Amino acid sequence: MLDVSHVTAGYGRTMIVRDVSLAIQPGEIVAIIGRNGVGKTTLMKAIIGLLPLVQGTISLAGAAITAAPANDRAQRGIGYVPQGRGIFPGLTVEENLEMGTLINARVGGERRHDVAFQYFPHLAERRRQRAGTLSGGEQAMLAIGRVLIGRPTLMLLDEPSEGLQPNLVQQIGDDIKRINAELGTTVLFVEQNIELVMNLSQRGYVIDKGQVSATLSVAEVTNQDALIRHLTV
Amino acid sequence: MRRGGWLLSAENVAFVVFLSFLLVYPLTTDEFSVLNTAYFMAISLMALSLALIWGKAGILSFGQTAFFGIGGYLYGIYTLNVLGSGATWIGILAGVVAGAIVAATLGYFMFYGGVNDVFVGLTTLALTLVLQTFMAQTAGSEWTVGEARLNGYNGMYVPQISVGDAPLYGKPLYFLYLAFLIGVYLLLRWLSGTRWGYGLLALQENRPRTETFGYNVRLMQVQVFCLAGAVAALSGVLYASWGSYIDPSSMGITAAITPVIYVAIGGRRSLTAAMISSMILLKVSQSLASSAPQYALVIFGLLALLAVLFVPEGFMVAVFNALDRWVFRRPPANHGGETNDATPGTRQVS
Amino acid sequence: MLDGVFNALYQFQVSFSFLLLSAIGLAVIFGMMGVINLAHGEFMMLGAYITTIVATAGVPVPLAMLLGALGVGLFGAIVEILVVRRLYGRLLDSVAATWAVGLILSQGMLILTGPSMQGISSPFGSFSVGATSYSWYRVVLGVIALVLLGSLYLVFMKTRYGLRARATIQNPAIAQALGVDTARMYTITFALGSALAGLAGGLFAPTATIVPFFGTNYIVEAFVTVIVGGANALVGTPIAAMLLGAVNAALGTEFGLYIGRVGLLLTTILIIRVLPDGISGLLDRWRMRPTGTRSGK
Amino acid sequence: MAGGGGGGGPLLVLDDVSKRFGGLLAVSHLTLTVRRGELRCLIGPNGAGKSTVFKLIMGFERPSGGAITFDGTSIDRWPTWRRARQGLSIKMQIPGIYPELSVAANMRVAAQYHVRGGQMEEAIGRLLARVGLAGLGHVLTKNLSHGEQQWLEIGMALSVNPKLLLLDEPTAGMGPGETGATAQLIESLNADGVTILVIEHDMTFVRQIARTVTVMHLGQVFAEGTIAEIEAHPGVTDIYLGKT
Repeated sequence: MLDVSHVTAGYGRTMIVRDVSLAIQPGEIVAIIGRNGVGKTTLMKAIIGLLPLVQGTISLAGAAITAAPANDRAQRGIGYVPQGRGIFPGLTVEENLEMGTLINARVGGERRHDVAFQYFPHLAERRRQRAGTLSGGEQAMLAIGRVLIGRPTLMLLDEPSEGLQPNLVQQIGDDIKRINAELGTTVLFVEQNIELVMNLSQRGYVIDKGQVSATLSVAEVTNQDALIRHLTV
Repeated sequence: MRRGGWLLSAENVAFVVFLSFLLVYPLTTDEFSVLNTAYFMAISLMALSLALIWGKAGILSFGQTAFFGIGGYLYGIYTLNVLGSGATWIGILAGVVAGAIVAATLGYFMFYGGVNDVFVGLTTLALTLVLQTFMAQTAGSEWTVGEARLNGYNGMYVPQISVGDAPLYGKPLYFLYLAFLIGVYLLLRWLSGTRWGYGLLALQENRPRTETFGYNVRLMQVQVFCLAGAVAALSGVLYASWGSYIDPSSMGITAAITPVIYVAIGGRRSLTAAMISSMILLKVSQSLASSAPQYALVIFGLLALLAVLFVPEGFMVAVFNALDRWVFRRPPANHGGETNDATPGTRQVS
Repeated sequence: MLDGVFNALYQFQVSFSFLLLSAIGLAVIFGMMGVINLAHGEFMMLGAYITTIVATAGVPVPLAMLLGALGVGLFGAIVEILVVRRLYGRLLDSVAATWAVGLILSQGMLILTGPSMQGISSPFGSFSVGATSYSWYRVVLGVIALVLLGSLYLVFMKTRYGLRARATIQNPAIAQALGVDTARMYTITFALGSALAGLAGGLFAPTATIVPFFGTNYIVEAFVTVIVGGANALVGTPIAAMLLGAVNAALGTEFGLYIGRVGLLLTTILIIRVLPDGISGLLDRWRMRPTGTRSGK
Repeated sequence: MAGGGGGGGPLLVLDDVSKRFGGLLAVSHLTLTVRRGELRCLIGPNGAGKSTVFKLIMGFERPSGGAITFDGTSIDRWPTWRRARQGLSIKMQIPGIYPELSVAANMRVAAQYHVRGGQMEEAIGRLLARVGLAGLGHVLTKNLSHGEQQWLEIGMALSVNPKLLLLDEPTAGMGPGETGATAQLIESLNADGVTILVIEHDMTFVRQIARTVTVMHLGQVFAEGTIAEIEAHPGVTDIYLGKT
């Protein structure tokens, strides 16, 4: 599905991510974990194409996308949910959803807001409201619902739990699992929230100081003690 | 910091050659050419003013022509009303102070209001154009200030600079203008090396950061805007007294754009490049003027466009840098007057 | 008495429509890209020339105006691709570069067509209220300004382009990551703003003499309206045009055109002291005021 | 005064300080005292409000409520530059250096209000040596490595002889060697009597340098104590794992 090979990327002369390789199979849910500031978000930006690579290659479903701009990668089927959600606060909920229609546009097909409402019925009640006035939990749902409109083949989620109450973290995790099971969407997510990692992931990568320091099996991503070693203070 | 040989740079050599030429030039040519060159020097002060505000402080101002006009008109109004020996000298001061006051006032409103970047350009351009339209409608006889008749587009008569009762002509006028030009140039170069000048370089790159080092950024912006306004006003004073005449077109859109074009072509970060290139371009422009003035402006516009797109540091500064590298064997010197070096490509991030 | 009221309303309406039409193209480009197109006045001039030449050749005037808008729009797209695109992130340089473009345009037009050109006459004639005679065309201009504003509103609020444009304004990186070709959005927007400038030039052509410096008559109005209005072309620009239109009409009627302009400038300078981001900055702050709901991060 | 325990009187006091951005309460009724001579780490998960606290102290943002006192004076109404002249200094999260100026020019810009002209060159040389950049004065800053840029910025922040030095993620993007060197530098500065408040994520680094740790969560002080106390605090582990 997604093949990230020896990727180095960063800002200016600062290389935040160094020589990272990942391989994600179709239908998987894979976690990228690590402490604050180790380069997880930078890696996500490099995969969606908001940050040019210094070295390495990326391919999606067998096609090289290393040099493709972000809009092209989105149209090829990647649905990116950035850190901090990246909703458009001045647009209404419905307009935010509409912005998801270009995702996977290469494939085309019908794009209906119902998909988002199906998984997040709460959004339907707010469809005419400005997105900036939503609560944190609603914004998280909107950001995921928005990419769902385009039926992405691969979802990139950057800290979906950020700023959410524990019960909502549980809820979002269950929703993502349902999306994966019912729509077949491959999921790659960055997370520090141990509950969500354990709830959601089928395997994982640990990033430390910009590099993959460990790969985690199913057993390890559901083992709290193993995770704590990688995540805590 | 390197000490030895810091004076020997392409920029300084160019300045010395330029100055030597201007000192010798009047001895080799006729009265007309001497006066003509004095005119170029008056206008080149505008380029210095713009290099200061745009190049050193990163504020793109289109208002320098407004201050130019204010200087010229105020000088005229003062000297027409106050006669007697020494009047023209106080008139020069009056013009310069008027330009400085208007600039400081506008600067206060802009910079303390938090207006920056493009909006400064827009606001200053609006000031220029409004002043022009205002002066344009002063043709009627009710628009007189004492003895001075503003006279709209017919232009206002402006007395020449006089010593005693005798107006300055020829070489004395030339050397007076040269003294003004070089004096202002040296003053601005000296200021660029002071604490204040360094602060300007810093705030041009990053205003909030510069404040954290104790610089009162807004005040400095008002100060530099005021100083640049004063220099532009001096340029206007010298221009008006040179031709005994000023009219609103000196504040028009073409008048506003030409110094920007000269400075963009020469190099805005270097006072030397701005001054020398504006003298050269004025000369070129005048040579073309008799045959086809509009061609000169089209060519200059294209040159400026090419400079902005492909040689953003300016053509003359690019030449300075090349000379520094290949002839004087030193790093280019246009970063804060300090020497620096762009060589250590070998170090890597660990 | 009634005559006076009508006269004041008429003057206000004329000021408003000239301010709005002059500024709207500039405002669209500034709002979307943060770029000030200093060739705006020359783009208006180009629109006026195309309109005049085409209309003189026998094409109906309204169609000639549309062709003018179209031509300038195309020209704007070329300028965006060749010049403006290369200067993203170098705001002051883009200002200087567009000014150079303007200089080349006006001087080039002087070389091509000479110092002036036979204009087209103002359509529709005039009418009288009391002893004063008024131009129908200027009333029509007011209607056109409002229709244009309404159309722009529809374009930005109801079309896919409009939605993507608003999203790009708010967060270009996220818009791009959702599949929007932001570079093309900028080209389209610059072309749209240029076309609006060209249309304004065409609309003003019957009311003015056609000279290469045609645009300079309107850029003060355009600039002050954009400064006061701020980055939101749909809301800030019309409100600014109303406010400044009132000032201009009041002072202009009483003291003449020039004092009216000075009044515009002084009003603008006073407003920026209080509202550096213009009226739309104020509206944004008001819209984002604390509502009491605590959202997560 | 010798580094370490932080036995001095209060230098910086934040009293019931809040900051609201639209609907978001980034800092919520925060009370925090930094004593003279202290070296304190401010930690907490993303979005806890740490960087906002620095912005409030430095005057980039005005608090929505509460009061900030520095060196016995209320500084709430002071612009940033005045706070800087009073002895507050910051190394920001996003590099706050001037890439187009040489290293020496950067130092000079920073130091000008605090070092006399005649002593400038000597002072710049001394400070550059202190942060490990001796001999690089003539280099154009954008050509420095990332770690060197961070050290330069620490040097710039130091050149103003600060009473309180604020460091926002001084080791971000550094490798292990550079991180260790940075920790040593910060410790030695504190030993020389500079009061330091540092935001940091790298816990190895925090363990190495911190005498006192303040944990922020949801815009408030969640816990405070020695590094051992913090590591033993069950709630702290929970907030890092997203449990509360």
